[in-house]
Amino acid sequence: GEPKQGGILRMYHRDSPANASILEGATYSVNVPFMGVFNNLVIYDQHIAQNSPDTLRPELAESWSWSGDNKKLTFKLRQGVKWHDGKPFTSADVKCTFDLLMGKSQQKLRQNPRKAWYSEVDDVTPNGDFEISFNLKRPQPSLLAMLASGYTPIYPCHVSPADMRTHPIGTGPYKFVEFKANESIKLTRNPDYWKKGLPYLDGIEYTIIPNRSTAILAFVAGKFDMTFPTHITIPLLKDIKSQAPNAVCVVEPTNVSTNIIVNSSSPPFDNIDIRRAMSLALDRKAFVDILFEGQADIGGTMLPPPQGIWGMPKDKLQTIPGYGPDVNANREEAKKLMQKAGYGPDKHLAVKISTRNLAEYRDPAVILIDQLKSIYIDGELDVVETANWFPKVARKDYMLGLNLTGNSVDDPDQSFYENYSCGSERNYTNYCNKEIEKLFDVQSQEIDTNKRKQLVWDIDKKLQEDVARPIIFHARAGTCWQPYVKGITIMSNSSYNGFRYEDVWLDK
Amino acid sequence: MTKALLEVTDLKKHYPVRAGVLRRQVGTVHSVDGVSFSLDAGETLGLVGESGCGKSTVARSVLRLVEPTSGQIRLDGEDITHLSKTALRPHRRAMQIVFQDPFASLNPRMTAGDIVGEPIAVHGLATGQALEARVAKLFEQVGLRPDQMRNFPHQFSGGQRQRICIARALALEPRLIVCDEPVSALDVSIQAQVINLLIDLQKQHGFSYLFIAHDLAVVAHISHRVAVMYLGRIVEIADKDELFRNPRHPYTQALLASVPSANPLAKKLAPLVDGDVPSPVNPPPGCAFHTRCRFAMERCKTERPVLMGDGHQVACLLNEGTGRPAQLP
Amino acid sequence: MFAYLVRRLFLMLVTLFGISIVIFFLLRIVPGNIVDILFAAAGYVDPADKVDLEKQLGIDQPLVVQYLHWIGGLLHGDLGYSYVSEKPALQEILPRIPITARLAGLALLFSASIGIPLGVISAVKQGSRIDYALRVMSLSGLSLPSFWLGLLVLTASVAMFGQMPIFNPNPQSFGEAFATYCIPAMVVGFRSSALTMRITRSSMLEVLRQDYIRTARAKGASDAAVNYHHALKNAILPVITVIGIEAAFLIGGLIVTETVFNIPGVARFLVEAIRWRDYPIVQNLVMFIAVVVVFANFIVDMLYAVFDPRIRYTD
Amino acid sequence: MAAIDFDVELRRAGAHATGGWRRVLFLAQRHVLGAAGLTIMTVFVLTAVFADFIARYDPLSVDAAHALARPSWAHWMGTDSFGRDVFSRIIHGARISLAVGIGSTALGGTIGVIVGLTSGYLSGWVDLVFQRVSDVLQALPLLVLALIMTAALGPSLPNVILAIAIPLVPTVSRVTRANTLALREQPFVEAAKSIGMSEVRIALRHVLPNTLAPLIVLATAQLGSTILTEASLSFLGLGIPEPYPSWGRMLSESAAEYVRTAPWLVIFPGIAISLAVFGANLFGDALRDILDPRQRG
Amino acid sequence: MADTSDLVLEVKNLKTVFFTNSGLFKAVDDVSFTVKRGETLAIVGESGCGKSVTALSLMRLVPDPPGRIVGGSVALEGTDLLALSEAEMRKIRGNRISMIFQEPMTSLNPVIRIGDQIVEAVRLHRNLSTREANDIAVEMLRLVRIPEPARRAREYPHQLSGGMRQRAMIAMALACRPALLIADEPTTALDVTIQAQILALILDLQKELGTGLVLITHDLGVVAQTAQRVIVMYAGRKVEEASVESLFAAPKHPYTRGLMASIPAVPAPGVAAQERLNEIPGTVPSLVRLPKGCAFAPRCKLAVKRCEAEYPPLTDWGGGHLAACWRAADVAEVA
Ligand SMILES: Nc1ncnc2c1ncn2[C@@H]1O[C@H](COP(=O)(O)OP(=O)(O)OP(=O)(O)O)[C@@H](O)[C@H]1O
Ligand SMILES: Nc1ncnc2c1ncn2[C@@H]1O[C@H](COP(=O)(O)OP(=O)(O)OP(=O)(O)O)[C@@H](O)[C@H]1O
Ligand SMILES: [Mg+2]
Ligand SMILES: [Mg+2]
Repeated sequence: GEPKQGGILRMYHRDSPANASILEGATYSVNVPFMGVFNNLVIYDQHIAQNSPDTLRPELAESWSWSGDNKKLTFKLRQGVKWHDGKPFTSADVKCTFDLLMGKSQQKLRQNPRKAWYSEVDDVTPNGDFEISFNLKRPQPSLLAMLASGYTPIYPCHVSPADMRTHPIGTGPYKFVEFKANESIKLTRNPDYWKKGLPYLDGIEYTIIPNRSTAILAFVAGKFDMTFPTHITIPLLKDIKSQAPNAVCVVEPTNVSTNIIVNSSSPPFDNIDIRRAMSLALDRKAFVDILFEGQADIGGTMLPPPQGIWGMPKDKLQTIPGYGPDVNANREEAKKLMQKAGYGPDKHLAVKISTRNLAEYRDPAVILIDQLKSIYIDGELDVVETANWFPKVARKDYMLGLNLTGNSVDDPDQSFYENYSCGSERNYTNYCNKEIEKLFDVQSQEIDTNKRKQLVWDIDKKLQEDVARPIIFHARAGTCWQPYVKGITIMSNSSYNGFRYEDVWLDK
Repeated sequence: MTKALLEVTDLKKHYPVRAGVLRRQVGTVHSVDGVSFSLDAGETLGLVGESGCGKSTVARSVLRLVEPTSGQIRLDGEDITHLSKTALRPHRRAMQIVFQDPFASLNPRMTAGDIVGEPIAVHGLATGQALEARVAKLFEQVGLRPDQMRNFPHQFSGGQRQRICIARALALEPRLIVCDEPVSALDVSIQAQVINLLIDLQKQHGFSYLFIAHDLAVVAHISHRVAVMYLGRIVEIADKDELFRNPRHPYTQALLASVPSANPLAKKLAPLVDGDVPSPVNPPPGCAFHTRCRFAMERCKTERPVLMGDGHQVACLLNEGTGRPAQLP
Repeated sequence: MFAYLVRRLFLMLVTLFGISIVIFFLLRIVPGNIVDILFAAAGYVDPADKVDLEKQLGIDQPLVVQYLHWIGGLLHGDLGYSYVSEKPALQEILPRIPITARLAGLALLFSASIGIPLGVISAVKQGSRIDYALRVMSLSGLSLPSFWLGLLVLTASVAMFGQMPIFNPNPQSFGEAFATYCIPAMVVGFRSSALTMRITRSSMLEVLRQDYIRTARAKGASDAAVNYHHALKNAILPVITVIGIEAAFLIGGLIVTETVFNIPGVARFLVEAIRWRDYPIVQNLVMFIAVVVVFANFIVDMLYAVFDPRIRYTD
Repeated sequence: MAAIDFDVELRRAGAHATGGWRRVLFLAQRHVLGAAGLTIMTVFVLTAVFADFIARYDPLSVDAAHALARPSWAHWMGTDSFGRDVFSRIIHGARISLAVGIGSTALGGTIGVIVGLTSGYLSGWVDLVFQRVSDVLQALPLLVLALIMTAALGPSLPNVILAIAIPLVPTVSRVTRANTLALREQPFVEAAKSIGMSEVRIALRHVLPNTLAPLIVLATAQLGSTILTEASLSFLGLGIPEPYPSWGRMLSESAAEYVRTAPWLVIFPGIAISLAVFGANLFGDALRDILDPRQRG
Repeated sequence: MADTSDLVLEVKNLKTVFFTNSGLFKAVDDVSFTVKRGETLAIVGESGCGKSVTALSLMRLVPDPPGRIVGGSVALEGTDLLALSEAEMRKIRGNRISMIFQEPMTSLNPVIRIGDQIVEAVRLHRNLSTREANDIAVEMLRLVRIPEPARRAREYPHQLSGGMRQRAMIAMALACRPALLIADEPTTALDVTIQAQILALILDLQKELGTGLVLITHDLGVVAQTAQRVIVMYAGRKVEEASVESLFAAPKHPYTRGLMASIPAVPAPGVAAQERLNEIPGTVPSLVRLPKGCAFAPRCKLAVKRCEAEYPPLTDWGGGHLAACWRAADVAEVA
């Protein structure tokens, strides 16, 4: 029916975000509640599940255009937009935002996790109040993908980054009211929103409930209109369905891959044979069956199709060692490799598998250990507190690590450069292959999407064959809402987008 | 005159009473407040007095189980008041103690044999078979069967337990045994057994007893000399016969009069004193007994009498100089 | 009495001082700090940023300096700023206190009002069926993990009423207020009522053996008078101590219960703060808990004096 | 006056129960609950010791094909989401719980006894310092302290044991100290002094053995509470980590996800924990009654 | 026992046992005695011979379990106490029959004011206002010669010395002017000088109120100075009963005789002290494994075969001097 005005959308939040500043955040815990406070220059269409170059929509920018050499991207900005504190929005704000992100401004973000996204951007120059250009070092068509991410809101120039952490000001449909750590987050309708008539809701309230069972019980009991997005595991989904049969639930990939980081700089995994054997021994289907009751995807680095845009097609995928359907054959081969390396039924290889102390990490690790048993590897789980995990990984103080890699946009540039380029901070394994690195640049500059796909598939395949960072699976998760909640779309290839909620309404 | 085995001179033991923020001392328990006496070899000195007058404190101080505040304790002429723990160890063999409560005096988790053998083992006097034999002999000496060595204290009766205590005290062949009310907790029929045992042992070994009791009759029976204590001081000390025949201190007299006679025809109970024993924290000035004394004079409230006399010593102003007993009206 | 109070206060300060040292240094030997955690979320560590941030938060300074800074601030009522929310720590802690206090108070009340009478009954009827039943009941209470009990209550209430007693900061009706505080308080109190009952029982049994109970009977006093007037008056003393100690234990129990019932009190906040290594919050919160516990002990001692005339804190 | 059956009364009082076994049997009859507790504890200990023989599956072995199987003949208590046999996990979990319970109680107890004995025996400033330290430890609720400790040490079996043990120290040391102070005044200790025994020897030979009874009672009670503490820590994400089949984690994790869909995952670990704690407490209670002579009727 | 109307208490064949895990304790075995108005009856015997249990049986306060009165009758002013219901008995306790216990330190409730404890005793049996009862309490405290009774009434037991507490106990016991007062070792825990004061006080009050008194003690000296008649108990049985004079002049039971001989005497002027005391060999037998015959036989110098086989009946040896001994006639000769 026709959207109705009014009502407060009540959701629970899975945990208390560190602060309210999306630019500094690196988890969708910040992203979800505060995306509605802001606007981007461009954004993926919030009602199309798959984020793709075809679904880019203007937002604070009215339009954009590339220069002939594809090295300059110019945006025409919307006029008459006001910040929540009443100040007008201009190109200066955009410049400020990107200077901040590129680390060029006086004021600094406390953390700047996505600085690398703009490594090809030379500078950002305003032309008058309502036009702005990004000058690139080389063509990078996927820059738009980054700009359209939920992680790229435009910040006001006149509010300091520190204030943005505690009281964010944006141009978006909802105004920030309060954020009580561990308790609640409240947003209220922005009556002066530049999109006339929006938003429909009077506000959004998040109650922070870290204990999953309590949260879900509360949803079932009708205390909430919606669960935290992509927070419901597959087993729990059944539970919700059985208790609240009317609830609408969707399951989508989160574009988070579960992978193994291998410390190839010290024994035993400096031996490529053992690395190969390990990747051959993986029974990916078993992981998916156990953890997702079959509802997760097997793929390479890029999220597999159809939800993923860049993932390898199935037939190509199966040509990669270890991805073949015959697990036993793979394991036989793996055993041979192990024997070659000097291990066998009488001489097992003892391995420590480190991972974070969170169920999403621990559970696959438990299965991994079980599977490695079949190729003479005795795994022992080493559970690490969150605070110590990255320092430990950075010190290379591990043999195998079970890791989750979240891709904030479904784009190879983000994924490849971040995780596989030599010297990248997030390339935990220090995998470094100069030839592949050249290919990264080639695909990045390719304008033609189809050609680029071919390039990406080849790269992806090569990465898997190198056992750079064996991907086990791409997770999926569920989101549920009460039937009267309308206008929600869960993105199918990104869990960092789709929370603007400006045209969500309650049919009550 | 032979040198005394034990000589106690002006022994004082004060316990601080602390209070206040800094646990400053605000008062003193004058548990023992200047006690002097001597004890010859083979002699028994009885010590009587009411509860809390400091008898046990004297006993413990003599054995250096508590550190005296001041004064001197000489054993065989040697001053042991300030000896270090190690220096004291050889002297420990010379003096032993038997306590009142035969139940609490024995470690419930050790066998009787172990208890009696422990002193011997500690001083390394014997081990193994030899130790066993010595313990068996001690058992026989105190009238216990050697086969009872393997029993635990709770398997013995009160009198038997006290015998174990005595055997333990004898183990080191001491010359002085301090008996702190050794029979108070026992039944009369058993009490007689223990007293007889103590007397017999003294005859055999010739050691000295410092014998503490609150029962005058018992003290009278076993002692050669008797000292009467009141609130931390000795008020009268004399040969037994002299003391009982001729008590001079009003307190001694009251004490004697309070003992009910086992003769129904003798005089009926006639308490000679009123009221309770004052607290040793703030003992009355002057003569500590003046608050209950029927003969109290004005002087008694301020002047503190000292032990005077030859042989029969009394600390009472009434007696001063006269050498005569306090007069009953 | 006054001197005693001053002395007690002095000892309490010594204890609190000790706690401040323990908690301060314990926290610092915990590997990883807020900076690590912030970067962990980002999935990488930029060493330069890290140094900057550490400097900004002052955790690059020598520990002693940090400690003195903290204590100095504490004495001026300045608890510092939360690393996470960047708000004044006081502002974060203060509003949560009444919630936990109410919960703890109700739990104690529940525990005492159930535990003491049942304990008395069980002692008086020692060896009877009622005694056995009560003892088994109380022991089962002690054997249930409290989060499990909490979840059961929640699950059952959703299953039975389609409703759940989740925390409501502004209860509108009595029913809501009841659900908000009483149900969680009962879950916490259930366990401690079992403890209270046990201690009441054994304390009563002890007292019932005393000579003065026989004296009371010899006077011709009735069973009720003997049990409640003569015995309970004496038996209540150890019970008070245990309830006092329970007050400290309650905070432990509340951590779990606040988590299960999603109550934004200090106990759960503490866990979160520990997880985030939010030193200013953890330190100050632990100090606050310690102050409460130390004071609870103090109150218990005072109550002792009220109930037991033999105890007069005169020294 | 009603006729009194002397035999029945005497039997009730346990007069026939002389000598070892009959006495034990009598005590078991007299303290039915305690006997039940002891039985539970014994079963629990035997289970832990012989876990390898009792368990029918490898508790860590994952089996995708049989995930979340209902209790059946093949899997008596069903399987968990990994297809691991719950029965085998519970059997092996007894080892963990026992390790946590006995480990932390023994560790905390030993340290507590040493501290309490030293403190009570030496008095003076040593005592003062120990007293203040235990004040400090006692002012922090057990769970809070354990929480910070596990956070500090990281979640591993030894660390969890240590984290639970440390908060026990003040309780044990207080009890020991109080007993020591009382025993020091006992004539048998004075007698030991008077024969020239060294203080250390007195402490070990005369004082310590006589403080053991209350400590044993305390320990049995603590045993239960340590198991519960571990469960709570697990619930808060700081308990014994995978792959050890800790009851606490089995319960707390499945309680979140499977209460309704796979209740056996919740029921059996829950029963295991409660039963173990219950048994320890029952036994501890009876032990106290038996060891405390004043309780004897 | 001519004038039965004068009898306050008549105990017949009282039997009290304890069922314990080491067996059946016949704590009181077939004990009979009477107490007349104003008379003092002393019960003596060594520890564990059943004195306190006898007293508690009279009050019907034997702890059950493990204790039980299994036979006999206790008639107080003609009423059989053992036949009364518990509620009826409560009306009598503290009213017609009162008891003072051995331990003044622990027998008063530490958390209730002295005055209030007496008030309670009064108000349980007399319909009085608190105020009136209060006055009586203060009056009683004055009667037992506690200085400043009004102030002391407002104090707690710990604020009083041992002697004063025992006085307060006496005041409480006598508050309702009972017909019978049982004093179970009322002075054992006190110093000799205080003991003398308390005993004198009890006797004074007894005379004043005409109360019958059962005085339990192990001190023969106390018996000699206070009682008119004496019962000697050994291992739960009455072994001898006589007037004080008769008993001390010529005990008929070897146990009594041994007891007297084993007590050291304060040396009187001119009397030479004996070197050794006469001791009774052996120990008191356990109440569980009592021999079939005379319980004293194993320790008795006079024991003959018959003593071990047959329990001697209580026999009157003239002038109401009862003794349970086969060889009572020979006792005088031996020692
Ligand atoms: N350790 C101590 N600290 C403080 N005061 C003490 C200590 N030991 C004894 N006193 C006090 O010293 C006084 C004398 O005590 P002591 O035990 O020597 O008396 P006693 O004559 O043996 O009494 P009793 O006949 O009751 O055994 C008492 O008032 C007692 O309270
Ligand atoms: N509660 C009880 N349980 C078991 N046996 C008891 C109990 N009370 C008394 N007895 C037994 O009854 C016997 C008589 O005890 P009672 O207290 O009457 O002795 P007593 O003559 O008063 O001794 P004392 O002089 O020590 O007070 C004792 O041998 C004791 O073992
Ligand atoms: Mg003494
Ligand atoms: Mg008695």
